[in-house]
Amino acid sequence: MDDAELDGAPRKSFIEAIHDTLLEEMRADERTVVLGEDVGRRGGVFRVTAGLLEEFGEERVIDTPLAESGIIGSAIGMALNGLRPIAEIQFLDFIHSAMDQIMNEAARIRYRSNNDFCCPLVIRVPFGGGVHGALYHSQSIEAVFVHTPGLKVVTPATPADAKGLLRTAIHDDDPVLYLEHKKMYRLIKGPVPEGVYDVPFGQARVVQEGTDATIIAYGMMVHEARQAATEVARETGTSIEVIDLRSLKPLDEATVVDSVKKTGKALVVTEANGLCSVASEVAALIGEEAFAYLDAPVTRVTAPDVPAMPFSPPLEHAFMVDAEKIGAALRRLIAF
Amino acid sequence: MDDAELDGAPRKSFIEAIHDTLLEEMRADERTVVLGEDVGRRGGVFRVTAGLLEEFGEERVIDTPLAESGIIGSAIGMALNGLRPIAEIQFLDFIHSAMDQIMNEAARIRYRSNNDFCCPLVIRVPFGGGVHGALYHSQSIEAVFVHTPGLKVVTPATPADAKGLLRTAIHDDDPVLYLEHKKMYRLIKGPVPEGVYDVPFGQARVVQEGTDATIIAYGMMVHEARQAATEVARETGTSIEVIDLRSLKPLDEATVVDSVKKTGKALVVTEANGLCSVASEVAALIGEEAFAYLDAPVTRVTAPDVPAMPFSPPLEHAFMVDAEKIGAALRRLIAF
Amino acid sequence: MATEVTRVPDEAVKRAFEAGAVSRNGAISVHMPLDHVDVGAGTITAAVTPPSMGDVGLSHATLRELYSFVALARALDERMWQLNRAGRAPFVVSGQGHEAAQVGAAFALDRSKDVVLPYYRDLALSLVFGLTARDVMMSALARAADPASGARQMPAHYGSAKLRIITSSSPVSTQIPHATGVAYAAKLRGTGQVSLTCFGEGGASKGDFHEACNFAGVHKLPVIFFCENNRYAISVPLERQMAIDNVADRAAGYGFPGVIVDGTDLLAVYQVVKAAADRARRGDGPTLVEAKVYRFHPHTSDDDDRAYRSPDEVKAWRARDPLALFEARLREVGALDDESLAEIRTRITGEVDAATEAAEQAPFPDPVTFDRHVYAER
Amino acid sequence: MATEVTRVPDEAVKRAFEAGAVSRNGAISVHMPLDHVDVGAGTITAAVTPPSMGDVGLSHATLRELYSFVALARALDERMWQLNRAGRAPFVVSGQGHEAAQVGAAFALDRSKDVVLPYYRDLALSLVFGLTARDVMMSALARAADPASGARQMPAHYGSAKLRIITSSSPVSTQIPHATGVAYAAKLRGTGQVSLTCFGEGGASKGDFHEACNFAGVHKLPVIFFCENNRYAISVPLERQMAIDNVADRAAGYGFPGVIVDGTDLLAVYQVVKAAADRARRGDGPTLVEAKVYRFHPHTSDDDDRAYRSPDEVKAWRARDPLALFEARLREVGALDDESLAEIRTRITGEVDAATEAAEQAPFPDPVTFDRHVYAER
Ligand SMILES: Cc1ncc(C[n+]2csc(CCOP(=O)(O)OP(=O)(O)O)c2C)c(N)n1
Ligand SMILES: Cc1ncc(C[n+]2csc(CCOP(=O)(O)OP(=O)(O)O)c2C)c(N)n1
Ligand SMILES: [Mg+2]
Ligand SMILES: [Mg+2]
Repeated sequence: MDDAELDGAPRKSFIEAIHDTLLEEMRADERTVVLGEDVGRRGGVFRVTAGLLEEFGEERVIDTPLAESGIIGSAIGMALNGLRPIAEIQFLDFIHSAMDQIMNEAARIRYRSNNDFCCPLVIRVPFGGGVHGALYHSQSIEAVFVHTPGLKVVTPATPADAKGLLRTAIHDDDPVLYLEHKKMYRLIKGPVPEGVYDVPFGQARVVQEGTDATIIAYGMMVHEARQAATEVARETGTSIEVIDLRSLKPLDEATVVDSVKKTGKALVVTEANGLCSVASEVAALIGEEAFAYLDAPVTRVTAPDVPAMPFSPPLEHAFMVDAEKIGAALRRLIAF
Repeated sequence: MDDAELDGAPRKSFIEAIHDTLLEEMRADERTVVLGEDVGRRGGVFRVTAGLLEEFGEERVIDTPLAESGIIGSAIGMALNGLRPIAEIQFLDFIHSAMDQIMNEAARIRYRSNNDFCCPLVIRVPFGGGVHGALYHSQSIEAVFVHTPGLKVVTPATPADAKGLLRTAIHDDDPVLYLEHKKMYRLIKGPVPEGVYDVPFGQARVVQEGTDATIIAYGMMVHEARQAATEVARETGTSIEVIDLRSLKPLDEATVVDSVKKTGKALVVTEANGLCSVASEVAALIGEEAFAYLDAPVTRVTAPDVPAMPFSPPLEHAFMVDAEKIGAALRRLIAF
Repeated sequence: MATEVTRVPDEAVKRAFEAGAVSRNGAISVHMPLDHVDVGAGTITAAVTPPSMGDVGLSHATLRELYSFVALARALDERMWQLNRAGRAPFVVSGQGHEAAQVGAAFALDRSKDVVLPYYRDLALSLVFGLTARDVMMSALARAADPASGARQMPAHYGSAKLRIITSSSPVSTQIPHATGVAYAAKLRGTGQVSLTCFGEGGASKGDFHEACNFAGVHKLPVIFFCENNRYAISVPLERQMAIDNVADRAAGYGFPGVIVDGTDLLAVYQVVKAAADRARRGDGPTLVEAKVYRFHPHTSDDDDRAYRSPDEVKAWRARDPLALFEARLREVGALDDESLAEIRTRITGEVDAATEAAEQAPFPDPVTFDRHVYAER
Repeated sequence: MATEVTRVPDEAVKRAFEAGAVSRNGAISVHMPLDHVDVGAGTITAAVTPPSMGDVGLSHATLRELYSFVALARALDERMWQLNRAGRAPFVVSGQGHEAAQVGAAFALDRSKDVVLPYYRDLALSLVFGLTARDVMMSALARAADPASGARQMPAHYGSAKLRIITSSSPVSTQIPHATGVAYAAKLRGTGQVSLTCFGEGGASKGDFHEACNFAGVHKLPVIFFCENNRYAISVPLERQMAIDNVADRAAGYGFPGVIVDGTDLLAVYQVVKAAADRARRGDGPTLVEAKVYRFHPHTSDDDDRAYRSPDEVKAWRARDPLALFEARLREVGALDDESLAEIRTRITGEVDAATEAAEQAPFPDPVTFDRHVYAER
């Protein structure tokens, strides 16, 4: 989707884009059902599913018991018997008890049955920090799902991508983890083209072009990276390329590698804990594929290896990756 | 522990070393309890806990109901009330339903309580492939635990380290995931010094010194790497350094980085799926810390992004990382 | 269930069946068919001894068909053990002792549309749903023609989209919530399907059992939770697995009936599951059926059961071999005689031999295919 | 529990308590104290109305102490809401409506050694175990002096090693298996401790509830599973959470008693939990106690309950405000009068004011400490 299509499109918040797309897709295909805790009467604790119960009724908009493994497990059963379930896990921090159903079941059903069965399942989950959510309402553990073959993992950073990626996810015949950064719900607004369109998986988005360094990010960090890039570019008279991965699995290796071949410097950003993270993977990839083009070490900006985030604002600020920390690393990288 | 100490020490199989250490530690500290499925009457499905029930009785050697989350959850409660539980999860493939208790509870108890509580818990788990275990008796998902702050993760590759690392784990006041490669149980034998000794966490072992390239591996892959190194070295007249990480979290960054600074070439090996794996982390680390010393791209040899392993021998062989595949990558790296 | 007990000398077995008859939270005893009984939440003990053929209403031909399934499952199981001992089959999971319960349950369903979600012991159940001896041997010998997985999974991981046998995995009890979801889809889509999922008493200790039963109860879904209680989870005995005698007693906590049935009595199981399926189709919701069975062999070919149970105990249970019991019954009612029996046996031996031969000739999967079908291929 | 019902006009409430009185799997009604009753597995409805002070055997001074805990919890809760509306407290979880159940339960334990594993509603329970108004305000305002976590966790995540209040987290029901393990350690070490863990009826849908209860039943552990059933899990009503009326009915599936008690009746809860604790200490094993309560406020300060329940319903339940009910009772028996009441109220207001002030003066955690205590520091 190029800027032309975006120009003049109506502006929506991130959450509106997701909500409206759910509404459209449920209207378009009666096999779709939404299930999760508080998705019906309450319309979701973030109100993403507001109004769906009223329009589609209790049978297609299911307020489930408080049981994450049961939610994903029964959603898998629904997918195996002709429905297109869209499950919500209320916070990524609470997905752990469903990992057996996600990793051992949903992700492996096609492979283990040698293509006799498949599992068209979308799992929507709010994730990410900076909202004073403390240890259990702030987590970013996407890496463990990227590590798991058979899954797809996407993280829109704009309302337009939120719509396009959700459509693609709902139409995909394999399980997709659709991660919604909760800080973006009302903070991020942008143009969202009318009518149906897909944003294909495995295609990163070049947020802005540049020649002196490449920042690779996803989710809320795309916005922090862009801010850092603007400030540092102004300061240092350089031009910074910013890439939004959008889809973590499959990963758009070509766009990342080509960009770094061009700029020679790479800064990989995630707000998640750093070890075995998406930043580790992208950094390793660049080191393997763009070795001869690197003018500086591939640098990672990640959360420290601390089981945060802490609740108290000063602690949260100390822990959280933001434009300031990205900027500092970017300055060092440019000066290298 | 240097070779001197090992020389003349009695030889034991990997499984004997683990079994004997459990026995000694349970004799030494009556706060220790062993719990898991089939650990008592059956002495474990691999016989690691054979004889413990007879010596320590049903109260300290607990055949639990079939419930992994319950096993880890109650083990945490035991640790919080004065015991030193050593829990067994029968296969790493079945640990998923306990991930909530491991990642959200055990790993976070000290941090979230600001050091008021701690969770001295050892979780022993057989892992790894090459035993015709198919999709659900072969997994290597250690990366998801390395990604989780608050945990420690170790993977002995020799009987001597099996003893020393298990002792350190049982005496540690934080939760430790102790991973036992099931293919090594009876295949790998070696000297095991008598008496008590610790192998500290966060210290890699230089298996053999070399000057032309460094292979970094852990678990069963250490033995495959060593074989590959020997063959390729003979062939090419080079000398290859082989490093056994032993402890994945904390990671011995210095030993890895210094070795690569010396050899200029790094091959990182894991039998796990590659994306966001320990190999990704180590490769990214080397790219960051040894950038100026690299004569070739840091190369990874990992399992492909396939939810295997498949059962049928030809499929398993095609999937599995082994000396042959490591050797091929090593030749390319040396020729670079 | 006195008449049962008199047929069984061993005390342990006697106690087991008495436990079935009187459940700690006040089980009541009723006679089949279940749907003549007002079944609220609570535990019912199905005592059908001796079975009244009138109630069952199956022709002699049908009874012979049922017998053939039990006998075929037994013959295949024995053949796999032979191949394993001969080093030709890498791994065996045995269902011997469970066959009557499985055949009775599967046969009570509508095989033209119902859905089963088996676990690794359910060879006999899968045969009734259309799996062939050839299919079984292909997977036992890890050949490409294994219909469940193309030899990607271990043997005994049954599955076939065409036969409505849902692909199964190794983690215990993960299939139980799938059964709930399958039933939810059936209800929403109005397909009239019933789903039935099987698991052991050990599997009933997993959280997934609880979460799946609860969700199914809330929505009164057409699902049958079928527990094959063989008193051991590998080596862990019943009294270390749970503090109650009957898994069925848990149904009351989910708002639907739990039924305890003698799993060595094929017709009793048939009637109980039939009643549960009718109930499900009527929209009255789930039923938890607990079949009391025993596993004659070690857990798998990797296990040694002498570590945790006595040869005498096994011997006592073998006296209740469901194959022998069913044969005796069919002779009683004149549905089987030496001649028809010989004929069935010859046919089955032929099938098993042919299947074994075919599998041993059949190719292994092509290594280059190992990374296919991780995702849909476009 | 007819006398209860007459005190309550609203139909919904009436039904709720009738449900308590007659449980679907055949609950029986008994009178306190429980340990005069032979308690096998099964459901018991504790009907103690009006409470016989003779049975309870508490002095007027003690009754006033109990009242003070309820009143202090209420006052702190209300103050936190005020601070929240004023933008001075970022987040509030309210226990209003649950206080009598919590105080009755906590007081029935031995506070010199027993262990509690609360959930986020358990302010009143934690106060009885020694948490102070000051502690509460420090965590409400995220100050360094928060004893539970040094302001690392959200408010209402109670914990204190010294007070034997086990550190709590946000994922629902993870504390239930911890309580089982704590009890296992108590039994093995012979400490004579009882553990009590709290959770909502929504929490009883999680697999961890099932796995923890089952394990505790198998080993007859000294643990009390205390369910505060307030009929909603955020917005999800009871009938979408489970197909039965009483969580207590599940106890039968684990081999221990389940007791249903009116959670607005402090003395009834006290007697039930006391009986359960005695039972646990006698070595007779776990008890599942279900207190029927109601949450007067939205789920948290981030919730809006008008989306899922009617003001009338809330109003009807407020007519059963446990604070008012307990005050009335104590006046009846002469344990409270205007004077003693005024004195208690003044003391409490003073405590809450002082605590608020202290917290507002207190420093936030030092940012440089954010990465400490991930592991033991050497
Ligand atoms: C989650 C999980 N934990 C452990 C295992 C290992 N395991 C396989 S079968 C089994 C025992 C199952 O017992 P039960 O449910 O009673 O079924 P049975 O084998 O007796 O028919 C165990 C522990 C597993 N497959 N999955
Ligand atoms: C595993 C998990 N899933 C979801 C949530 C979000 N959540 C917090 S409280 C709650 C409802 C709990 O209801 P209940 O157990 O009845 O306790 P109550 O709040 O009514 O006292 C939910 C869904 C959570 N904290 N943990
Ligand atoms: Mg069993
Ligand atoms: Mg509730």
